[in-house]
Amino acid sequence: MIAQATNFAQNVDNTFIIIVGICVFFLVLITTLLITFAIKYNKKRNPKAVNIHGNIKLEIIWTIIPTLIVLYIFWLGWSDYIELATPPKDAMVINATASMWQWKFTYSNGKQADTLYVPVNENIKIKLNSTDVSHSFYIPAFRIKRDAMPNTNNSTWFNAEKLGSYTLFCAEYCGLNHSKMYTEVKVVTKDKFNNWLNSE
Amino acid sequence: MADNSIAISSKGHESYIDHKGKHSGLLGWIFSTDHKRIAILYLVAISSWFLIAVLLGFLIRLELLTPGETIVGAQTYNAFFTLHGIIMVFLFVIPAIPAIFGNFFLPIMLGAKDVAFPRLNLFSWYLYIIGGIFVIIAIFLPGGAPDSGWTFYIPYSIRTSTNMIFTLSAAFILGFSSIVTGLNFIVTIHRMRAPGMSWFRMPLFPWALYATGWIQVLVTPIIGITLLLIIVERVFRVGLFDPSLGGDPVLYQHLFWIYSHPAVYIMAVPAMGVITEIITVYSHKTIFGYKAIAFSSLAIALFGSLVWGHHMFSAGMSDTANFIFSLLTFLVAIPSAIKVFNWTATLYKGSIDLEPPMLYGLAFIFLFTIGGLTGIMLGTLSLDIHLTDTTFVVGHFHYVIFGTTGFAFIGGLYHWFPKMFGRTYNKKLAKISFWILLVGFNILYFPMFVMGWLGMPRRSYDYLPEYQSYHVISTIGSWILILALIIIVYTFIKALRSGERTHEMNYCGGETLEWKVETPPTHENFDEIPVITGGPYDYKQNELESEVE
Amino acid sequence: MSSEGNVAVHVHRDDEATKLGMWLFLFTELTLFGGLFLIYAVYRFTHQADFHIAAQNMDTFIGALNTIILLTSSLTMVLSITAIRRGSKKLSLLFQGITIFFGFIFLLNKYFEWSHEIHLGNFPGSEILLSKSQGDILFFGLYYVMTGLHGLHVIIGMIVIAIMMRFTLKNVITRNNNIKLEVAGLYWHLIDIIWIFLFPLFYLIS
Amino acid sequence: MEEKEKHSLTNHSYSVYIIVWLALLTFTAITVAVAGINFGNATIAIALIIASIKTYLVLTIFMHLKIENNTFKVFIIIAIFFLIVTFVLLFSDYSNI
Repeated sequence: MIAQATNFAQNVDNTFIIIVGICVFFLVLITTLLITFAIKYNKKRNPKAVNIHGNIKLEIIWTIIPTLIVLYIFWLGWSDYIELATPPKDAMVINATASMWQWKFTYSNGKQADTLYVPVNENIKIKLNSTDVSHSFYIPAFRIKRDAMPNTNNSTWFNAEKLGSYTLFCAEYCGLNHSKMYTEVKVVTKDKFNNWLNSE
Repeated sequence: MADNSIAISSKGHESYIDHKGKHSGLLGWIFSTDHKRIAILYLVAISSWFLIAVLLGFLIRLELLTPGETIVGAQTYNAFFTLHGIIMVFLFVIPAIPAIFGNFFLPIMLGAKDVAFPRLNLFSWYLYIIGGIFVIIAIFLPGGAPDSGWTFYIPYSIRTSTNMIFTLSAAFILGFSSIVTGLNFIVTIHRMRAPGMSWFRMPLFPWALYATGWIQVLVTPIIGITLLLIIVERVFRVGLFDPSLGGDPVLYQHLFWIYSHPAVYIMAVPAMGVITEIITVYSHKTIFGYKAIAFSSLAIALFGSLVWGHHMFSAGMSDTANFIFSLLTFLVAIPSAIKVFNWTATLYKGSIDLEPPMLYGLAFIFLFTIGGLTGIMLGTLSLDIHLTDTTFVVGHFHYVIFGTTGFAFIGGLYHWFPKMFGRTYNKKLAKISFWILLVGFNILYFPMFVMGWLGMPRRSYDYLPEYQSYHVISTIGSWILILALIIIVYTFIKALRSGERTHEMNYCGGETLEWKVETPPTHENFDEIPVITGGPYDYKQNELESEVE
Repeated sequence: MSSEGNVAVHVHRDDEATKLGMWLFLFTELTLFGGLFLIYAVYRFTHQADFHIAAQNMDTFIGALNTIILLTSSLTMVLSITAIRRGSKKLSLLFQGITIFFGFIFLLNKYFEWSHEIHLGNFPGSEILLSKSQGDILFFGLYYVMTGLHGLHVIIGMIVIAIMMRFTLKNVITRNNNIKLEVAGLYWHLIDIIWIFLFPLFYLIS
Repeated sequence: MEEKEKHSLTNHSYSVYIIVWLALLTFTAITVAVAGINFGNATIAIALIIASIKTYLVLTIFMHLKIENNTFKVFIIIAIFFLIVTFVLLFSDYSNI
C-alpha cells in the first residue's frame, strides 16, 4: 500500500474508502440484478414478457437517492480540498522551478537543490514555477499535486509527519524525458534540516 | 408502428446495395447520397482507423511491459500515445456511432427516405476522409509524428518541432465533419418524422442522436477556433496563449475542455441510445421509463456541457471554479444513474434472449457502471488532486469510452449486421469472442486503477520498478483483448464474404421501424411513408397474451 | 412542432428545413467567434489597463464608418429579398450588387487600417510590438485574429451573394422560390452582428 | 397583431427595413458618442447593451425571426443560453469571489 506521510493523506484515504464502499455497493447491486434477471427471465424460462412502461415512484426514488449520495460525496471532497487550498500563514516557503526535465528547489536563504529536503512536522508552502512548458508537482505519498506553468502563480502546501524518503513526480506530460522527471522528497528532523540548509 | 397493415415493403425490390444509380461500381458508392451507402462508407473508413489505433494501443502496452526501453524509444512512444489518442478520439469514437448507425438507421427509424440534407451528408464523409489524410501526412512528414498528446496543451504544442500544423488541421477538419453530421440529424429529426410520430413516439436512439447533435453543433466550433489559434500562433507568432507572449496556458485548457469534455458525451450518448434499443429488443418488452431515458439524454447533454473544469482541478483554477465544477460534475452522475436503473428495470419480467448483441448490452451496463463510479471518485475534489494525471484516469476513460462506445459499436454491429448486409454471422464465434473481450478488457484496464492510486503518472514512457507487476498484468490483458478483436474482425469479414443470406425482416422481434423494412433495406427505405399510431416499443403481443391469460 | 414535421414528407422542397439548417450553421459560427470572445473577455479582464492603452491605436472614425457600411449592406441585403418577393428581379439584382459593393468597401477600409498598423510596427512578431506590454501583444493578437476571421467571413459572404446573383439571373431564385437568397441573407446578417460586437470591443474602450 | 405584422412583412414593404436601418445608425451614433464620456467600468456595459439592442433588431427584423415559428426562437435561446452560461462558468475562474 502507498505511504501516508501527511495528515492530509489520511483524510483523503478515509474519503476514498467511504466512496469506494458506496461504489462497490452499487456495482454489486447492479451486477447482481443484471445476472439475476438474465437468468430468471431468460427466454427459455420466461417465454412471455410482461410490458412494464414505468413506475413513477421508483423513478423518483432512484433520482433522489443518487442525488443525495453524490451531494454527500461532493461535500467530502470539497471539505478536504479547501484545507489543501488554504496554506497556513506561517508556512515556510520553498520555490520549486520545473524545467524540461528536472526540478530545482530554492530555499529562502538562496540554497538550491535537486532533491526536496523538508523538516518533519512543519508547514511547507511550495511556490511553483516553470521555465518552459507545463509540468505538475506530484507527491503520491502526500496526496498532493499542482501544475507548474510559466506565467502563473500556483502553489501548494503540506505538513509531512513521517520521516523518510518519498518520490516526487512530474505528472503533466512535458515531452521526451517526461517519465525521467522525478526526484525525491526527504523528510528529515528539524536539526538535520537546519544543518543541511546552512551547510556549504 | 403498431399498425402492421400498412404495406411498407413489397418483396422483390432491389436492396440499396444492388441499387443502380447514376454511377456504377465504386463510384456508385463514393458519389452516392443515399444515407445507407454513406453509412457503409463510414463503416469501412472508421473501422480501418479503429484497427490502426488498436495496433498503436497494443504497442503502447507492449512498451510498458518492462521499465526502460522494451521495443521503442521515448520519442516514438510519445508519438504512439499521441496518435492513439487522436485517432481513437477524432477518427473513431466521436464519429463511430452517429456516422455509421445514425446515418443508416436514423431516417429509417423516423420513417423517412433519407436525411434532410443528403449531399451535405456525403460532404461530411469527404471531410472525414480529408481529416484522415491530414493525420497520415502528419505522421510521415519529415518533422516527425506529433508528440503533444491528443490534448495539444500549450505551451508544449507551440514549442514542439513535430508536425503539429497538419495534426491540428486534421482535428479541425474532423470537427467540421462532426458538426455537419450533427446539424443534419437535428434538422432531420425536426422535419422528417413520419406522420403521426410525435416527439414521444420517436425511438430512443434518435433521441440520443438529437441530444448529441446539439452538443456537436454548439461546442465543436470552440475547439475548432482554439486549434486554429495554435496554428496561427505557431505560424505568425501571434500572442494568444503562449506564456512567453503574455498568454495564459490555463485559458487554453479551459477552451480545450469546453469542447473536449462534452465530446465525451458526443461519444457516450449515442452509445447509450444503441444500448437502449438492444436492451428492449432482446428483452422483448417495452422500455422501462421511456421519458426518463429520453430526458436523461438531454440532461446529460446539458450538464455535460457545463463541467469541463473538472479536468483542471490541479491546474490552478480559483476555488470558486473548483467548487462549481465539482458540484456540476456530480449532477451529471444523476441522469447517468437514472439510465442505468431504467435499463436494469427493463430486464425485469422480460423474456431475455442472450444473443451476442444482448451480451454486449449487459456488459455495457456493467462497464459503464464501473466507469461512472470511478468518474465519481475523480469528480471528488480531494481525490482528483491525487488521482488526476495518473493511470487511474486512463483506466476510467477506457471503461467509459471503450466500455460504452466500443462495446455499443460492436454490439450494435452484431445487432444490425444482418439488416445492413442481408447476411448472418457465426453466433457461436461472436459469443466466444465476447467473453474473451470482456475478460481481456478488465485485465487490461482494471490494474490501471490500482497503479493510479499508487501514484503511477500517465503518459510515462518509463516507470519505477515498483509498478511493474501491474503493468505486466495490464499488458497481458491487452494480448487477450487483441485476440478477441481478431476473432471479432474475422467473424464479420467471414459473414460479409460467405455468411448465409437472409431476407428476414424482423429477425430479433423488434418493434421500431427498421424491423418493418426489407432486409437489406431498399434504396428509399419505404415504398410508402408509414403512418405512426403508437409508441415505439409497444410490443403488442405481450399485452394480447397477458389479456388471454 | 410535431404537426409541422409531417408536411416535409409530402412537399419535395422543404424551406423550413433549409432555414433550420442555416440557423444551426449560424450557431456554429456564433460559437466559433464565441471562443474568441471568451479569450477577449478573459484577457481584457486580466489586462484592463493595457487594453485601454492599446485601443488608443484604433481609429474610431474608420471603425464607425465600417459599422455604417456593414449595417447599410445588411439593409440592401434584406431589400433584395423583398424585391424578389415582389417580383422585381432587376431591383433584387441591383440590391445584391450593392451589398457586394459595400462588402468590398468594408474590406478596403480594413486593408488601409491593417496597413497603417503594420506600418506602425503593431503586427505579430514585430520587435516593436514584442517590446510593448503583454496586454498590448494580446490585444493586437486578438485584433488581427478576430477582425481577420471576420474579414474572411465577409469575403465568403461576398462570394455567396455573387453566386446568388447568378442564380437570380438564371431564374433559379424566383419570386416563389427564394429560400437560397434568404439563407444567404441570414449569413450576411450574422457577419453584421459579429461586427456590431467587434466594433465597441476594439474601437470604443480607449 | 402578429398576423398583421407577418402580413406586412411578407407583403414586402420596404419601409419597415429602412426604419430599422435608421434606428441601427442612430444606435451606432449613440454608442460612439457615449464612448467619449467616461463612465468607468460601466462604459463597456453600456456599449454591450447597445450592441445587444442592435443585434436584437437585426435578428428579429432583418433575419425575419419575428415571423418565424417558435422552433427558431427556441433554437436561438438555446444557443445564446449556452454561450452565456459558458461565459459565466469561465469567469468563475477569473473573478475572485
